[in-house]
Amino acid sequence: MSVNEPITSAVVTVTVNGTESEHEVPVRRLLVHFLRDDLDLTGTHIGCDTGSCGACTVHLDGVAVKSCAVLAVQADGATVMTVEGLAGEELTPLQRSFHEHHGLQCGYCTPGMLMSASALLAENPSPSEDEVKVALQGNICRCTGYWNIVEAVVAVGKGEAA
Amino acid sequence: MKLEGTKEFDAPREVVWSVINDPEKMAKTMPGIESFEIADDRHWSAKVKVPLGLGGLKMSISFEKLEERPPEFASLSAKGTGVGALMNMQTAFTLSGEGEKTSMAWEADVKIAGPVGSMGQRVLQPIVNQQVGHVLAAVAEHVQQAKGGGATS
Amino acid sequence: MLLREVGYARPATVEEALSLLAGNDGARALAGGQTLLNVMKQRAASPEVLVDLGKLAELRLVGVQGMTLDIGAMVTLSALMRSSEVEVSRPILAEVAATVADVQVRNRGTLGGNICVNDPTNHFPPLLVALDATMTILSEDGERTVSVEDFFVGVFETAVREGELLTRVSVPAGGGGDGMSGVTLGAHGTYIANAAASVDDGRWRIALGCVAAVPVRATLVESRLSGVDVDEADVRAAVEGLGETLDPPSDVHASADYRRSLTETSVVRAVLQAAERASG
Amino acid sequence: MSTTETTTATETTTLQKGYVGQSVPRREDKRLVEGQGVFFDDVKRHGMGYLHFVRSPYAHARIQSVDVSAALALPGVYGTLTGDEVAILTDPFFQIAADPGGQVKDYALAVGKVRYLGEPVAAVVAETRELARDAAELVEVDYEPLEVVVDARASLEDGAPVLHEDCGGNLSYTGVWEWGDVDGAFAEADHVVSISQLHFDRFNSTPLELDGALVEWNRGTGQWAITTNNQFPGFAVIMMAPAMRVGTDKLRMITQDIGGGFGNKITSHPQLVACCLLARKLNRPVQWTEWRTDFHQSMSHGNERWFLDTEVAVQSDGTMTAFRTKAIDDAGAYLRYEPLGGVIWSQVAPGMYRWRNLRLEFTQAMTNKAPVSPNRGYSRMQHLWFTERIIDIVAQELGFDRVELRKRNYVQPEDMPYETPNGCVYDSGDYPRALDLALELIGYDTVEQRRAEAVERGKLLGVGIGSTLDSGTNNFGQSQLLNPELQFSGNNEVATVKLDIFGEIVVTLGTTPQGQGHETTAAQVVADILGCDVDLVHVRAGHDSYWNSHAGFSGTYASQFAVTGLGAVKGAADELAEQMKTLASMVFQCPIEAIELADGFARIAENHEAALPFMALGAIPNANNAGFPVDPPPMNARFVFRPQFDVPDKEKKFGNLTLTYAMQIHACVVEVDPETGVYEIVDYAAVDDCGVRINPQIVEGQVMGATAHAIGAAMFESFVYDDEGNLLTPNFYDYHVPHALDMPPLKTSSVESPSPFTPLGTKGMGEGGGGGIHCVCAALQDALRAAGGALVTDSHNPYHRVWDMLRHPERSRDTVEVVKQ
Repeated sequence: MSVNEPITSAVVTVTVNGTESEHEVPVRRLLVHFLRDDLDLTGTHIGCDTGSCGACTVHLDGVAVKSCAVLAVQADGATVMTVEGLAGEELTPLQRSFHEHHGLQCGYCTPGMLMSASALLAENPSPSEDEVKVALQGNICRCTGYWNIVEAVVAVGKGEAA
Repeated sequence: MKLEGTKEFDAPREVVWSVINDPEKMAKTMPGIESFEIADDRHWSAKVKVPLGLGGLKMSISFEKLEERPPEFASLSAKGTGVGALMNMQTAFTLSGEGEKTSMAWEADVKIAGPVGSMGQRVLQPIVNQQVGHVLAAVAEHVQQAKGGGATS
Repeated sequence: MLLREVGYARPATVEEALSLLAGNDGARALAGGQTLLNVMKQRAASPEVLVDLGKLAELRLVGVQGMTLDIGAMVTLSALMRSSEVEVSRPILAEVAATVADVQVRNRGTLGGNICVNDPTNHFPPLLVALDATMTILSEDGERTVSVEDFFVGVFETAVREGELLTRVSVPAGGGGDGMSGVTLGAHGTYIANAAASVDDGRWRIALGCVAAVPVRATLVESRLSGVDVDEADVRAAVEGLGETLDPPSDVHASADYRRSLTETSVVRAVLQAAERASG
Repeated sequence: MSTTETTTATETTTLQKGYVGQSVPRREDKRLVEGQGVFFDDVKRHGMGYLHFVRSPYAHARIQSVDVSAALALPGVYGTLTGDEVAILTDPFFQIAADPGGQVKDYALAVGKVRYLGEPVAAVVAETRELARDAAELVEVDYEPLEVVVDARASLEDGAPVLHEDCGGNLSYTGVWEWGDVDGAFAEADHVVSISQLHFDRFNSTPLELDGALVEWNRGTGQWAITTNNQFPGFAVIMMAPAMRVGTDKLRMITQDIGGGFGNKITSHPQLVACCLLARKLNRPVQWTEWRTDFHQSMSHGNERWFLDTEVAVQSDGTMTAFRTKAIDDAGAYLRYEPLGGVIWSQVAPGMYRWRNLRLEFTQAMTNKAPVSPNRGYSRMQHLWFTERIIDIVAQELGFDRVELRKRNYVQPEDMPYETPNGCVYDSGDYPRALDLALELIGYDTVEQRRAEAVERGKLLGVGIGSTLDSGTNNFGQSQLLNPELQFSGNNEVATVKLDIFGEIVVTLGTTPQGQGHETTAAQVVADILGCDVDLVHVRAGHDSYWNSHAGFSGTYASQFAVTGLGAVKGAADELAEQMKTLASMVFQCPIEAIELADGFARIAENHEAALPFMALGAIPNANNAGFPVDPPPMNARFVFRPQFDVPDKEKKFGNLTLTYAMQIHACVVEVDPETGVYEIVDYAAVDDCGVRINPQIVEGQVMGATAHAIGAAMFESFVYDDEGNLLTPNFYDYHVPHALDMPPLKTSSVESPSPFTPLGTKGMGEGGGGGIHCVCAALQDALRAAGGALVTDSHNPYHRVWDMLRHPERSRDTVEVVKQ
């Protein structure tokens, strides 16, 4: 839907993790704040203020983006998936693989890592180690040194996750 | 951040001197000047909105003339405050030259803190260089006008 | 985080966008937002109105017209990497796009945004100078084209004036050989120094990033290399003294001297890469 | 790639074979991979207001006035707090330092002066986060800028600008630490090598989650509930309560998940006090979230340290007999945990080496930079880097083989337990063996061949070794070596284990884990003791000081959970096991010795038919206790683990300062591009020995994390200030942390030398990164040997510094001299 005159507040319709809802938001509100504070989907995290760390990564219309570098109003009419939307009854193979390979410690970067990795796996189901590193380059982890995370994602591609 | 350079003018020293020591003329050389107030011949202030391309940075700047030895040397200090932003500048000009040619050696020590600073040095220094360039170009224009030439070359 | 209050509009057509840009003081086009929104998060700059170009599909087209590759300003870096037209006609664009930041930034960030921001460390300004690109700028008064030489004005500033919109970047399709080299802060990180080089039929265009507010042409090196069948020794000889002609900034990552030296090395490597591709 | 070998245990523990020692997958993970963790910023309360700090843009200035009227006038603003109010409502924080540092007046907000850029000057609370920041921009502060000092060496000179006038200068602490016969050793030395200046850089571990809190004031009870990610709540309340003139019980510290800490989340007490004051003033919940640029500018930098005029006494055979040096430590603007860094280094005074004669003059200075706080490897990292630097510089200058020199001087396995010249006791370990393993992993025997191949490609190849002693479980009595008046000593941690009404085993910890997997390892220990499935053990997530498992040293810091935390868990579980057996013996009317706990039952060992399920045991005292002639045991055990320590000798600065000494040896291979100074780590190995490993996967994860921090600190991460006190690396634009593509291939291995001093043979671990920083330095120095032979004198070596070393090797070479050849 187009907006022909400048506005400072907008009603956005957005489908998050399969549920459509409508919200009035100030234009200046970042998507990440909207998800965390307005929708109470606090699995999406914030680790920087420069668009560098990727903890806020979500899928916007199926594409991995940093929700701190998108305005909530820009998601109007879009489909958003957050980490809360990954698992159904059971954890996904990717989530299980992070668990089995000790791909997380404090777990703060994990939601962003999972969203970046799941976007990769959707396009490339059996990525190489280098492809995984490229896909995760926008996600900072300060606990693991990345080795186990990369291993966890590669293992999913090899069908090694239980 | 220390900057220095030399600017050549096709004008007599007195003309250049008259421009760089006229608060009103100097004010007009400032990028994004919005308003201007002269307190006395040593103190004046200005409100500017420094054009940064992605949106302006508003600042109030107060100037103080520190020293002058007409028609060859002047130094002044400028202190700017914006929303959480700070700019301090000490600058000095030395004029030399004969007849219709004047050479202005200038130096400036610029300190900036606040949100622009947190964008990182990679953008900060080029921005300062660029703004200084704008000022010098505007000075040249005023010198031409003062000389009676009107337009710049 | 936590932007200042700002106005927002999302035009459905380019015409609407132009009228919004012309009709609102302090309006700024919002492309991918991967720099602009971050600048706004720091509150370092605050546009009054954001004109979101997100719905303008016509700015997302890539096409080859005769000997020209046209890339819409809103083509994302990810789209650039995947474009078959780019792969066939000027693959360096995709190659360089792949080294910008990270997947998420490339998914949103656009070619137009990258050059309109003109952060001195950005990848595309020097590359497009080397590729001799032409920019198409639209306003309510009509369309104009600007050569890449005239496009870059300063940090965050280009020839695109208030009320105008960059719509398209055009580069010659084909070309002889292109190269880009530099030193970054970590893999795919911010450039500390870089150079892009392009050769076609013995004529060189070499541009340097990170040394000034706008990309700098290394014209002396270009002329020294002109028409020469280059080997490494020639290139090193041609680059000799380049650093002294530059006045690069000094910062936490590199002193001016170091940056001069890195720039010379980057030129050597970019030129050799371009030459190898031109011959291969 | 990963291997393990076990050295002969001096004394092993008597746990039954079970979960301990196995890589049980972590039970924390499920909620975290589903985005269901609860970090402080995820907690919301009705009507809460958001706090935003007004921060100083000056590094040093007098505050002339603070005007909040425009902020208060903004609709949606709930209220403000200024330094003047804080000075009335609170007392300055208690100072650990004796005079002169003891005279520092530190408050929740700047009072009278600001001393570093980013210092909170006022706080605003508003209806939304955005509005709070808008209002903060409207607070007008009038500053009178003062001269700035950012270099610790300069700050100690006469005429330097003084940060805290009450201290009479910028000195916070100075003391001479000397053991053995230093002068005698130098007189008898065959060689003396002098190194005029070494520098350990300023950085920190930049946890991904920033600081923050949700603070609720209960007007009726006068208590605050503080949901926060502070990682050492025991310390925080000791700081906060006296300043706020309340008892510690008024401050309820709560946390569930913490997004990384690494020591950097120990000193948030000033901000927490500001939140408490505003929550009370406004009578509403106050939420504070720190952002990345705030954190970099104002919180928890690691200690920067200079080592000046170092001299090393060496015998012809390579035996090192003595060193002396002057350390100048930069604490930044306030002493939030300092000057403890002034003693912590001495836990590892001789490093891994048999130096018997040491003299170190430790001087700590205050500068106009962000206050320091503990950072993974706190204060030992700096000192161990220094000892390792000595080894490689001496080796290069005197022509010794680096490996041989290390092995000759290492404390040997047969020396263990080894008492250092200052009375610390290294509990166990086999350093030479660990070094061999590390060298094997990086293919040390093929290095010369690889070096030649690299030269063909135009690269300079170098190999480096670094080691870390990760001293864990502090004896807080060491603080008295800095300030004899302090009333801290020993250490403790608490755990409770209970059997609930339906037989649930519930474990409560006093710790505040930030990813170390306490819920998992505690469950492993308890399940083994109670003889049940690990999944039957519920370990409460997080920390709550209102749970009855909290003591003065509770928290997660300083490599101690495996000893104090699990020691408390084991103690409580043993006690509960005893209670369960007692109860079973009462029911079966048999001697307690006849009862065993196995397969989830308390049963008679000789007759498995006579078995009580845990559910029955839990129900008896809780809900079914009629008819017992004596009280059934409560099925609830609280245990305070207390390591055996004495207060150290304050005169001689002598005594045991930590209980355990885990060890890591790192080795790496770098390739340097001589044209640009750009280098790459092409091979890397880390060998760890932390005694008995409860959960090898978790231990290895800690080794990996410490390695990543080391690589970041060695290559990229630095807090750089200009002369005006502006931080030039205030966020991830210029403070580059390693990303996935920056990481080299890593090989790990381990040695297991159980600690004879701990209940489980474990040692605290996780702070081994110092070895990594050094191995990169050493590898660079090795690579540069063929290009002028520059010596690496800084811990942080970004590309530009390597380029400078390539162009001007004499600059570092001139700082080193062999005085006595």
